[in-house]
Amino acid sequence: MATAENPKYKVIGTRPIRHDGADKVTGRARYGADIQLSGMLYGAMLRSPHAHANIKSIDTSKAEALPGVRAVATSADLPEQGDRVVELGEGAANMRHLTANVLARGKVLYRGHSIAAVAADNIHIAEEAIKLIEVEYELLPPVMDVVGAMAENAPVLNDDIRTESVGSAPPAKDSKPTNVAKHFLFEKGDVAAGFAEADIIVEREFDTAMVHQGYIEPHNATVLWNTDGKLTVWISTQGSFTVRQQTAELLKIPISNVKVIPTEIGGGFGGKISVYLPPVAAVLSKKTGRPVKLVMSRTNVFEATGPTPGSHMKVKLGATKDGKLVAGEAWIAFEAGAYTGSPIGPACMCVFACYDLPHGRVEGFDVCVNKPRTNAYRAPGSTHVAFATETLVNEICEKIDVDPAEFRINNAAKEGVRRVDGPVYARVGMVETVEAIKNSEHYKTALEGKYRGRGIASGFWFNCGLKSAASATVNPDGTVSLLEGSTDIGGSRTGIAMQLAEALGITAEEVIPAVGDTDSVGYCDVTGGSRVTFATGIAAIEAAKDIQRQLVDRAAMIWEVDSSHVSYSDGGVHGPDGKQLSFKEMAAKLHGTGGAVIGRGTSSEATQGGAFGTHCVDVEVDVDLGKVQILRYTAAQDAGTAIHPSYVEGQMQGGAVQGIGWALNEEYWYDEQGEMRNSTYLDYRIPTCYDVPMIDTIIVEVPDPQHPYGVRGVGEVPICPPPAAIANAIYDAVGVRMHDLPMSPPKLLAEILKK
Amino acid sequence: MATRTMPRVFIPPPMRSLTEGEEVVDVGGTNLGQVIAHLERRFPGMKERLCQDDDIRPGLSVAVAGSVATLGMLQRTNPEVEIHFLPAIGGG
Amino acid sequence: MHAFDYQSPSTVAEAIELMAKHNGSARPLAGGTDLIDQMRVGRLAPDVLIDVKKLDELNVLSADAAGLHVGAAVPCYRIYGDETVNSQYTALADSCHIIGGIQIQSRASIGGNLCNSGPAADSTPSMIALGGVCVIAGPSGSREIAVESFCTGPGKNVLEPGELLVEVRFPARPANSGSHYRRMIPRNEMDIAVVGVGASVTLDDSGQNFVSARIGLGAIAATPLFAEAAGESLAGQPVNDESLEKAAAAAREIASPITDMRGTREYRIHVTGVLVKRVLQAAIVRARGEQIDYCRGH
Amino acid sequence: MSAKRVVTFTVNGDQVEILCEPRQSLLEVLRDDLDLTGTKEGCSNGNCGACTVIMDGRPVVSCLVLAVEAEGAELRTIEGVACGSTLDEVQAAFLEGAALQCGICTPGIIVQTEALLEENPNPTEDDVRFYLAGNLCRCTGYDKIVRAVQAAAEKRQVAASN
Repeated sequence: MATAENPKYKVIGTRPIRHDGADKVTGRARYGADIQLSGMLYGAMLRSPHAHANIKSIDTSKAEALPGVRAVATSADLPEQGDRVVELGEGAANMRHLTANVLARGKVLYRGHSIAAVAADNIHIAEEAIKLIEVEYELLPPVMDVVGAMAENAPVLNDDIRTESVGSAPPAKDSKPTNVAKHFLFEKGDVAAGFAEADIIVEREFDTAMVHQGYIEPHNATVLWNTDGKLTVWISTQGSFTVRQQTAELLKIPISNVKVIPTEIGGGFGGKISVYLPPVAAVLSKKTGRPVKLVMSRTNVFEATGPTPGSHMKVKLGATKDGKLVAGEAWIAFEAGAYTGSPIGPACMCVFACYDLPHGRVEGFDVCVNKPRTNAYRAPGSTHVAFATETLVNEICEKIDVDPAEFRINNAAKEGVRRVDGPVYARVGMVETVEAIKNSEHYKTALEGKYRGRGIASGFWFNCGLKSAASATVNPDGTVSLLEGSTDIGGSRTGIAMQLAEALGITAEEVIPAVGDTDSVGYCDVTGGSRVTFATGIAAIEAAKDIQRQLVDRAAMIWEVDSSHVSYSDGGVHGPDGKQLSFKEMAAKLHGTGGAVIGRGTSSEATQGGAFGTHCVDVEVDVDLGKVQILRYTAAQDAGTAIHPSYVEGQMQGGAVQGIGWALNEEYWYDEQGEMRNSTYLDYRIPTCYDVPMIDTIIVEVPDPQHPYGVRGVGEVPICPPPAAIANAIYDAVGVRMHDLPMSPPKLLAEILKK
Repeated sequence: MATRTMPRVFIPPPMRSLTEGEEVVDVGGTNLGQVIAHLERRFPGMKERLCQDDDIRPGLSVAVAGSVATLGMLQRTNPEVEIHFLPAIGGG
Repeated sequence: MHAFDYQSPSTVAEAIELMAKHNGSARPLAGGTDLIDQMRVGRLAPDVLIDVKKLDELNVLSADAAGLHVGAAVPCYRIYGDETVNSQYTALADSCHIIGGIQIQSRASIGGNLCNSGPAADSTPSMIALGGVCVIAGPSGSREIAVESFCTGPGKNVLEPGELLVEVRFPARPANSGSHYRRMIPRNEMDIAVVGVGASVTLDDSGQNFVSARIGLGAIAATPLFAEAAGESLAGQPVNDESLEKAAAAAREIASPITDMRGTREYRIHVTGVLVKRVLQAAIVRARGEQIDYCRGH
Repeated sequence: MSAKRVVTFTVNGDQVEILCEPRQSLLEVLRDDLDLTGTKEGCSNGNCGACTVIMDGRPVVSCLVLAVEAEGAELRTIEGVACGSTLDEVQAAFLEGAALQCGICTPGIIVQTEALLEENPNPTEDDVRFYLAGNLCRCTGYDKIVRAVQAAAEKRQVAASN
């Protein structure tokens, strides 16, 4: 497999120092909470101590009277939204739910649900003030279990939710409200006939707990509502344009009145797309005429942002005894949280995505429960279903005595295979990632030792295209200032700059990339869906081509020839009779040839092909404690073309370790009253560096024909395989099959003792 | 296999009540708007399920020839393409 | 955070006077790693913090004929960096090495760990196993109490208003003795004990028989427990699976844990037995003057 | 409200004097009063290490230190790691080894690494992992961080022996 240096390219495949590196290792980089403005007030929010209650009354008078308090806000300060569904760039939302999630309206639907906010001279006064707000609640029974919430007699969270089904007639407005907000159904072939062909059928039920993205930087927003009615929002977000739109919609003001300045962002993984704080800070700023900063505590982040759902799944797979998958069926229920919006759709589309399945049926449900409204988390929905499918695949392999890598290769999704949800795959690299694992040193080295086991699993994610824009200005010294709108969570500005550099034939260091605010760059969708290096990369390449065209025209002017006789290649312009000028030489002539050269580029047409990964893990189980140690880990993934291999590896390693956390320990642990009892890093237990080994990576490169350099997004796939791979390794080690995430010590020990 | 003369639309299971069980329907149109208009003419009620205010419903995405239609109703179609109606996908 | 006043007295007497004056609304501040967090989340709201970590008596770390003196405010890193502790009171070093992370160990003290009186405190089972005695100063003089009698409930202890824990004193170590602490945590670091066990054993000259043993247990009841019967069951017994199993059973007997986000009751009872055996085995190895094969956190 | 106090300490070699309430943490004062925002807040209960600073030679989580406790202390923060406009070995190794993604944990981890290498100039992988266990990173999976720390240690060792 090709890695690192790619002989086709000069810049792509190299490992330059990231452009924002110096700022980030010296502490100079400004993240959202680092914003300090003169006259700035500090805000704090009152949050519900109850999981489910009606709000009878709110009395803010004592808080308002506290010296140092400048303003108090409740949902009464936000406009009524009515029943409208708005497309927000990455997913649609019912505005009535969105505003109620920002500040509760008449009802709280989860512990931590925000109720009121205070702006004060300092954070301590603000926090004291929120304790003085008196709220009278009427407690309602909490609905915490996804299956229980679907029951006919379950308490209903939202009186305006009725089951919507893609392609079905809209539900009647006068029908009975339900917690089941959405229903999906996909079918391919004839499932009954498919299972009839099977020699072996395995069917299991799986549960996974709600988990959080766990980014280290808490949510924040600083807003100034100026006297001219214009708002400036400083925020760390995955999408400045979606923040602009959500904030404008929630405040019912024109988007042009909102300028979002994205700061550096301390992690997101899907959790920093929804808006929680900006409208609240905006209202407080409007009331006080001063900038207001809101920053969440870690417990707020856990209790009141958008974790990814817990699930209940029933999955069934059938195969012939010679190792051919013939049919699959899945029933998947996801916790939506308080309002609809879980990634159940993609989960349904991913459950059998790794395989060429002739017959399949998938049904999915989005179910409201008294937990925070869920959100995307790295390949949203795909990790849950990979846990189910990939453990069943290994169970089949064991029963028919086939090597699990071999089985995956024989049944792999590939070009021309029709998915259960309909579309047909273009060129994809599932086979290649399994082969990479099969041929790896890791897989070829026998694992020895008692209670040790090895497991493999694969995973899939679509990778989004969506919309991006970039502009690039040539500087007279031969460098290029690149402005793009994709907030940079993990080094993407360098990956984008490298593509511009490649296209212009200059070095990565000769590009100076920056992430612009919403008034200075063209519309960019969120940094999510593994789309930025792909789509914003295309926009940058388009900008480079625009620069090339302009430089060609200028060279033609200099050489007094027609532009058609000039071309751009190898880092410069070439004309008749061997005439040539390098990019640097052309840049030096800018001012004498017509002034600034600014290239513009957008991308919106392209859709990525999907990406696959296969992981291999060795574990050791302490059979007396039920505790699992990860001994060795190798991740293989199709990156299409790795732009900056170090950061591709980094995505694979980071995703794998998040997956390890999800597999072994992470969960929202609720008590009967619906209180999350482990809302700190101490008890939520994301992996520390003492919990994991080095994560070996194998970058597989099956170029995506839809990108000029063959890029495939890499951010999301690596979180999908770990839980299943680890479950398979645990089985190999101690003969126990786990169907419940996390596979925490008490649960694993209980299974071991049952044996 | 005979060459197709019209785009091929895959009907999601919940919509098949409108198509009398047909899973795949070939209808004319050089863009998505026309295809949906043709579908509506043949299977009344179809448009309401797919569209809101003359655009694709929020939360729904349309795949034309394997690519998400980013131009909505203006997305070009041709006789070779397959059209799928799917849940919109974001990502982390 | 709730507003409070901060005082930094320069003598123990002054500290006690301040503590007494505020009659229950003052808290001593040592490393603050528990206290500041609990104040921030509103679980505690003292009006005055009395910073005791610079008081000489609370910073003692020395050994004499009476044994080892560890001032209540001595931070963990000094304890595990101490030669005597490392060679003779190893259970205490083991505990101090895994309280929080390295940064926490720069500040956190065993006095604070004890006064915070959490059932899962990592140093308390070791202090119990090593026969630690709390030296308490108060308005009416000084008193002493065994570590196992110090905690009275989650977050509760025997200190009266105005009283201050000054040091924990440990008796001199007999020949052929060894000790160890380990805990079960789901991660390998930065976690709260699901079960913690500290044990100290003294063997005869042959190294094959127990002379005596003391076992402390954490996170299996409302307070850390002294598993007296479990330890006594080993006195005079040969070192073998049977005697260890018996001690483990006796320890399980007194476990009355709760089910919470850190583990179920059944799990904790089971793990108590497992860890008691493992910790005793390690203490035995050390009593024989050998190195244990121990991966911190696993 | 209790009386504010004057607290004096040195940060990165500079003596500073601030007026603060006892309830203000060292982290809050560094960030809000001294505008040293390189020290980050991730959890405010000592569990993530993003706010790590070196206080009198020892790494501490500044969210669990009151500013008043820093009276007379010598503090070193991320802003004091580079030597003028030159990155130190740890910072350079983090960049060369791509040991950061979002970068929010990076200042804390670099400061913690400085403390580690001070104490143990030649740490094993296990030493590094144990010493950095109190610094959470959610992006990298730690692989490149551990390698960067070891690379920095090696570079420093080579420099010291020359």
